[in-house]
Amino acid sequence: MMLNLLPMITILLIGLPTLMGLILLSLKPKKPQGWIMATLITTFVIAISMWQRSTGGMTVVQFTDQLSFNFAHDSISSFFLTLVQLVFIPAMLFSFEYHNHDEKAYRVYGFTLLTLAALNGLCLSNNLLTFYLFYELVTLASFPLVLHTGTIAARKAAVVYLGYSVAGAALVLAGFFLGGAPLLANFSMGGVAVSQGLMTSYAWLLIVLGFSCKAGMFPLQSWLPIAHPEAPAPASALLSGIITKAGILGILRTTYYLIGTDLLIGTRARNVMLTLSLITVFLGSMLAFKEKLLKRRLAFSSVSQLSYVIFGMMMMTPTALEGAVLQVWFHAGAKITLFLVSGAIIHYTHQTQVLDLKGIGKRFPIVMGCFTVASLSLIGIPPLGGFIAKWQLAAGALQPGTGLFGWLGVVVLLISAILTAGYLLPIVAEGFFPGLDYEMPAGPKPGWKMHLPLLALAGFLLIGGLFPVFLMQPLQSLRALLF
Amino acid sequence: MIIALELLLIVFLFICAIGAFLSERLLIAVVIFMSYSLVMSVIWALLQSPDLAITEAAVGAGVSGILFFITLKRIHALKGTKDE
Amino acid sequence: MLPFYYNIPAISILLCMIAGMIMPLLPNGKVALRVAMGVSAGVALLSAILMINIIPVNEYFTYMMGHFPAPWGNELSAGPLEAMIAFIFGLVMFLSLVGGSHTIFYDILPGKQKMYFTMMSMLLASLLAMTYTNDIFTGYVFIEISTIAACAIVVARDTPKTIGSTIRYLTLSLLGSGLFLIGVVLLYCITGHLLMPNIQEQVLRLVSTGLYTVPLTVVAGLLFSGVAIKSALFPFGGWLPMAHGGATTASSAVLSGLVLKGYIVMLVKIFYRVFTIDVIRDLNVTNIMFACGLAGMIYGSIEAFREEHIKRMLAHSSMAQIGYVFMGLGLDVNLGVAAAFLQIMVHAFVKPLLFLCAGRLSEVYDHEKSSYRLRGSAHKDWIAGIGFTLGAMSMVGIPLLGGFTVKYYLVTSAMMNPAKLWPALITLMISAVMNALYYIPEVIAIWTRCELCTPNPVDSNRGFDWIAAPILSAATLFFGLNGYSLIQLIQRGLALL
Amino acid sequence: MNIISELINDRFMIAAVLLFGLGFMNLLLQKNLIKKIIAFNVMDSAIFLFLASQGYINGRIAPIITNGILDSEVYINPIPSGLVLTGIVVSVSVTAFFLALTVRLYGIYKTVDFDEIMLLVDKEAE
Amino acid sequence: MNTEIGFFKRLNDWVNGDEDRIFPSKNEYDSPELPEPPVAKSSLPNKDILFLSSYQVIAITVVLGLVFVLLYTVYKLPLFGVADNPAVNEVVERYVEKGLEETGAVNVVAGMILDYRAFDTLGESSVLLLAITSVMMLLLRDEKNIDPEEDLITEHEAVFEDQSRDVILQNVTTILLPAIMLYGIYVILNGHLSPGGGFSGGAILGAGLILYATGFGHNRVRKFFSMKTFRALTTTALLSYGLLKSYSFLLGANHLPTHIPLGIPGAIFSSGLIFVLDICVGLIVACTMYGFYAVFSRGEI
Repeated sequence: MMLNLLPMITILLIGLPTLMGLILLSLKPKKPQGWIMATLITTFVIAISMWQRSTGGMTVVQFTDQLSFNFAHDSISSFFLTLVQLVFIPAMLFSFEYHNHDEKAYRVYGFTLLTLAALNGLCLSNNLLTFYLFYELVTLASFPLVLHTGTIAARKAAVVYLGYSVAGAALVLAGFFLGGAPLLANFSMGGVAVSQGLMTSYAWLLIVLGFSCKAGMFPLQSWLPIAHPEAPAPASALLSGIITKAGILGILRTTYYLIGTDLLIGTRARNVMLTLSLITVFLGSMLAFKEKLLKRRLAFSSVSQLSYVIFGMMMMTPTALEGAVLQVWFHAGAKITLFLVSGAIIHYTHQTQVLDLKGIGKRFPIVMGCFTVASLSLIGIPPLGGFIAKWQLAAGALQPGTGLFGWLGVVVLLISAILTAGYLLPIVAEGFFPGLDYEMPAGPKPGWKMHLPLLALAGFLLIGGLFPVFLMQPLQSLRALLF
Repeated sequence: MIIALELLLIVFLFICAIGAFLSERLLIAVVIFMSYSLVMSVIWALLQSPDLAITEAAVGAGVSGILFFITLKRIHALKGTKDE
Repeated sequence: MLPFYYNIPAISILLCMIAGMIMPLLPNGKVALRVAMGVSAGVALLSAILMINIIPVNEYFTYMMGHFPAPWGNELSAGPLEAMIAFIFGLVMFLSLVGGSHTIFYDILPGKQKMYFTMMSMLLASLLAMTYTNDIFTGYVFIEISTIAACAIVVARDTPKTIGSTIRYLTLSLLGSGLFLIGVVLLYCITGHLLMPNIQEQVLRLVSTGLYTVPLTVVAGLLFSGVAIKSALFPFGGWLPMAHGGATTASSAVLSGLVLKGYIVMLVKIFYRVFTIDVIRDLNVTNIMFACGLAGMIYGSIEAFREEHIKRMLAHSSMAQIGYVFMGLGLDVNLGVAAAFLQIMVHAFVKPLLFLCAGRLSEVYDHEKSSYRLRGSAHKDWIAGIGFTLGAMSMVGIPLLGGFTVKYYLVTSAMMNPAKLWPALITLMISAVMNALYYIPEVIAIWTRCELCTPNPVDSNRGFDWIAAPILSAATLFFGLNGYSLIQLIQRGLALL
Repeated sequence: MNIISELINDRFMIAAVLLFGLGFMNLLLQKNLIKKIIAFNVMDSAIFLFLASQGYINGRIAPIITNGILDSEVYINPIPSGLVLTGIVVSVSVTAFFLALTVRLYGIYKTVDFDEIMLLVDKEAE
Repeated sequence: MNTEIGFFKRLNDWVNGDEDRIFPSKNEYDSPELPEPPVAKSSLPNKDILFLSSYQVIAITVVLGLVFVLLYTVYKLPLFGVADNPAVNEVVERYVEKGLEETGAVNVVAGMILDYRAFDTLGESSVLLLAITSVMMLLLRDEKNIDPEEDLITEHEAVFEDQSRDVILQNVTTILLPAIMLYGIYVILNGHLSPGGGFSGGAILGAGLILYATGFGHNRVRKFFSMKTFRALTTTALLSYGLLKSYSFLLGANHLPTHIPLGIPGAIFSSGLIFVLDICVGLIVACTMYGFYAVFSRGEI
């Protein structure tokens, strides 16, 4: 009976936001908030109701005997699907207040919903062709978000974002074409373990590099710090919180569901990826450390944090994979919180430089409290979610048989954690303890539409850290299936 | 003997072609080109294709020559305007 | 007495020529437009009948024009591939006329509209003849016809820019014709025939005896370079952007969509039916094609990226797309040639779609063509906006659209030839990225609302020219979904050549 | 046979090739439109000369059957003549078209210099 | 006109090319002032000359390479004038030996281009149509093709044509024209019997018309050869050509007899369609040539 459930949820999850977004873009209703929230909550309920259920594939179009359009819902799908719905609600709620004076807001809402639809399709797609289509659509739907303000800088940033994304997609396409038969198959647990010799691993390398461009890994990371400061805060929150995860999902699918790990362990391609991810972890933290602009700093920190995930996936040990998935969840929560906070600050004080945030905590105590929680989780302080993710990553890295990279990885992770503390905590300290000579400037305060999402996300980080079991249990079953 | 004549005509062809390209005034160039066509038609008569000879004489020397002249008149190149 | 469908090639060619001849007698331009549309639709219909008749039985036949068989009289030859190409030519010509009709009557003076439609019909006739001909000299004659007609439909708009670009176009076309003609002459000198099958047996004899190998190579090179100049392959493409960008919409659509392809179809037919493709590959012509194609893809994309005028941008991207075709031909793989033909067909639909929609969009703001002045036009004319978006997506290579199918088969065939795999793959990807970089901002621009701009009032008597865009978009989608089964048809047709 | 006699023997073809090159080069290089057209005509007639000289056979006469002899040993090859006839028509048509363009361009820009016209055209607003 | 000038005076003026005869001044006839030939609007900047020089170098090298390749090819080709070159094969044999009975044309070339390979010739005639159409498209007077100076000159010449007609030219025309026309008609009608044929004959006819126009002015010609006549004549000839050829194409391809008598070889009314086609081609070419002349010189027919 799951099988006949699948078409319905596919249509709802993809069609509903698309419809809503198109309606918003074409009709420009005055008060769309209620409708948007209804849509988001509906999709959220559907995603929750599908939690951890796995269905068979559903073929939509059959091009050739190999090429087809195919949807399915399995464990990984539900991990990402739920996360996506989970974080879209607060982000959207926040953007209602952020854009309350913007008459072009319908554009942001509409394209956000279209992005949501594309992401849902991404999570549900069951082979690389479908995945590629929705991957391109994610780019196309999120491109106008960066473009929204329409300034020269925004246009430049948008073109850069577009160029990097399309270049990554082109790499994916090249690898897809190169890989031939094994890559045309549907996703299956553990991948199809038929070796095509070197070509397979090189095709895999091309594809993973392409996806890692979206995930901001080292050679192709420089679009993040350019695009994020220009986009409106909720949009950049979604960009670095969720849209980058599209690349992560792609890497995961290709590695664990198409090629299979036992073909890749020990190949040169995998070592290349490990090295690059470690370089990125370190590089991102360093750049974030010396960056003065808040949103750019956060963007660099995304670069480094996402490479944790890639590193975890590339270790190809069960625990590290668990760590990677957990890191996906908690980084999403933390980073979205941080960007929303920066958005709130920009919206009410128009301060973008880190040095100007002196005493911000006294002015917006709740907001900065959430900022603190998110920073601690990002650094990896117990009992917050980030700690569990990093712990699992380190444990997975130190499992027997991982060799040099394991140790190297742990060292880099530690250094990066210290750097993370170094570039996030000073903001908190300066914010709450500006010194005696600080008098608080008068000004408007954020409303509930900004406080509620931040508090919700912070609470999510806390709960996730205290009771991780609701994630660990499915992960245990998943690793049992994958390895 | 006939070969000598043919060689002479070929030499004429070359002289006409080069002259047409080197001449200062467009009028002279066109006139030289018409003579080129005439030489060409003679050559075709020698090559035993009278149809071509007649056609070339009627077209190359006749019609296209007239067209060239009218064009020169329309672009004021008849009365002493030099071609740069 | 032959079955009727044998006569279809001859009938469709003669129909177009006679239609072109009676145009001067018609009362005014509107009637001439209707006649031209009817003729092209009729050609499409006849070709469809031909396809229905010969594709299932996979038949290839020759048809003598007159009372005299092969080595003595002119002949036509047709098979599934020719039928498909002719069908597409007729259909796209019809749609371009429909979609561009409004602009035609805006751009061209009433006194010249009948002449314009004469040119269009003759152009279609020459394209069909180039597709169907079995005789290289007939090919030459119709190449000249299409040259004059193409220049004339560019110059019909009669602005200083179009006249200037036409004289550049004409000069280069004359060089191309000269090279092609001397190639034909040399071929006649060493084989003594003008009909393709007879030349082919002579050529095979020459190759086997090793006699006249040098003239054979020179002939292949001359024919190729002649066609390359006329179809705007990379080093010779300088004339294309201004000629195609300046002309009226229907002319640009037909020129970019069909005329460039007609020469290539004829070249491929010559290579298959005169030299046999193996000889061509031995003569290394395909390598030159491959290199020029790659260079053209990069150059056209870069130029289009730097271009502001939307129609010239589309023309530059046509150069890049022609590069795709020659890359496919140069891959030394039969599937590659099939992919090149698929690209010819897909591009024959997509580029007219883009040109027609761009024309309509530019009409929204008083015929402004710079992409900055086009902002928000799509909201005023949403059919054209959606059409342009679909075409751009197909160019970018989104799955489910024609462009993706072509890329897939180009790379698949490149993988059969490892020597050329990596250059082909890298160039293809670079050009795909460039496509996205200049098409998507264009799409964003036309959909971005612009409060300051004041659109023209939409005039009521536009007629039915909106109908073209949906049909062309549907064709693009069709190629995206069924291109995979189409490629088998194309390969069967190629095997019969 | 030695090279000189061969050159003399192939005189027409060699002349045709040289004239073709001459016309081609001038079609590329001449700035003056009128001379470009002359160059084009020279190029075409050179090709026709090449073709006609291929049809000629020593000691045979034009293929016009007046005295009732129906023997192909007597007459030269008629095919090149036919092709050249077609070619001449094409070239005169193209010449007329080109000249018309020249006249219009002169009317607009008051010059027949190709490069100047191209510069002015590129400056044209459109 | 000015009869007070004696014949020798006029001959003298004509020989040493007196300007006044060609462009009469204002006081002589009340015709508008002749404008000076205008000068070029701009001149070439220097940077482009540099660019052009490199372009020239490339062009010259390309052409030289082409010429060398072609010369080498000629060296490889069969010798000139030998009977056993590949071009002499069964095709030529059939054209020459069966041509008379199959086409009825004494002139094998005419038989070949109008019957064996008639499709090429159909294309050739439509090339003529395209040429005259495109020339008219460019040069007919209309609101986009207006040049006041040119109009002034044309007007001036119209006055000149009406008032000071060159008598010598007129007399020569009156003498020559019938001969020219007769010769043209002869060439057309004998296209299948003797050298020449529709194309050259038509060109001669057209030249005759042009001579008449130059001698007696366009207005005299327009009396019997107006735009309407031109269009009707050209289109009818071309249409009949195309329809006849289509008829014979389709019937021939379907192996059906065309029922067109070939007649006695050598007679004027022989060789079936070729005779008619020659006339059509002659008409087309004559009209086209005169059309070229008229449109070029005056922008109207």
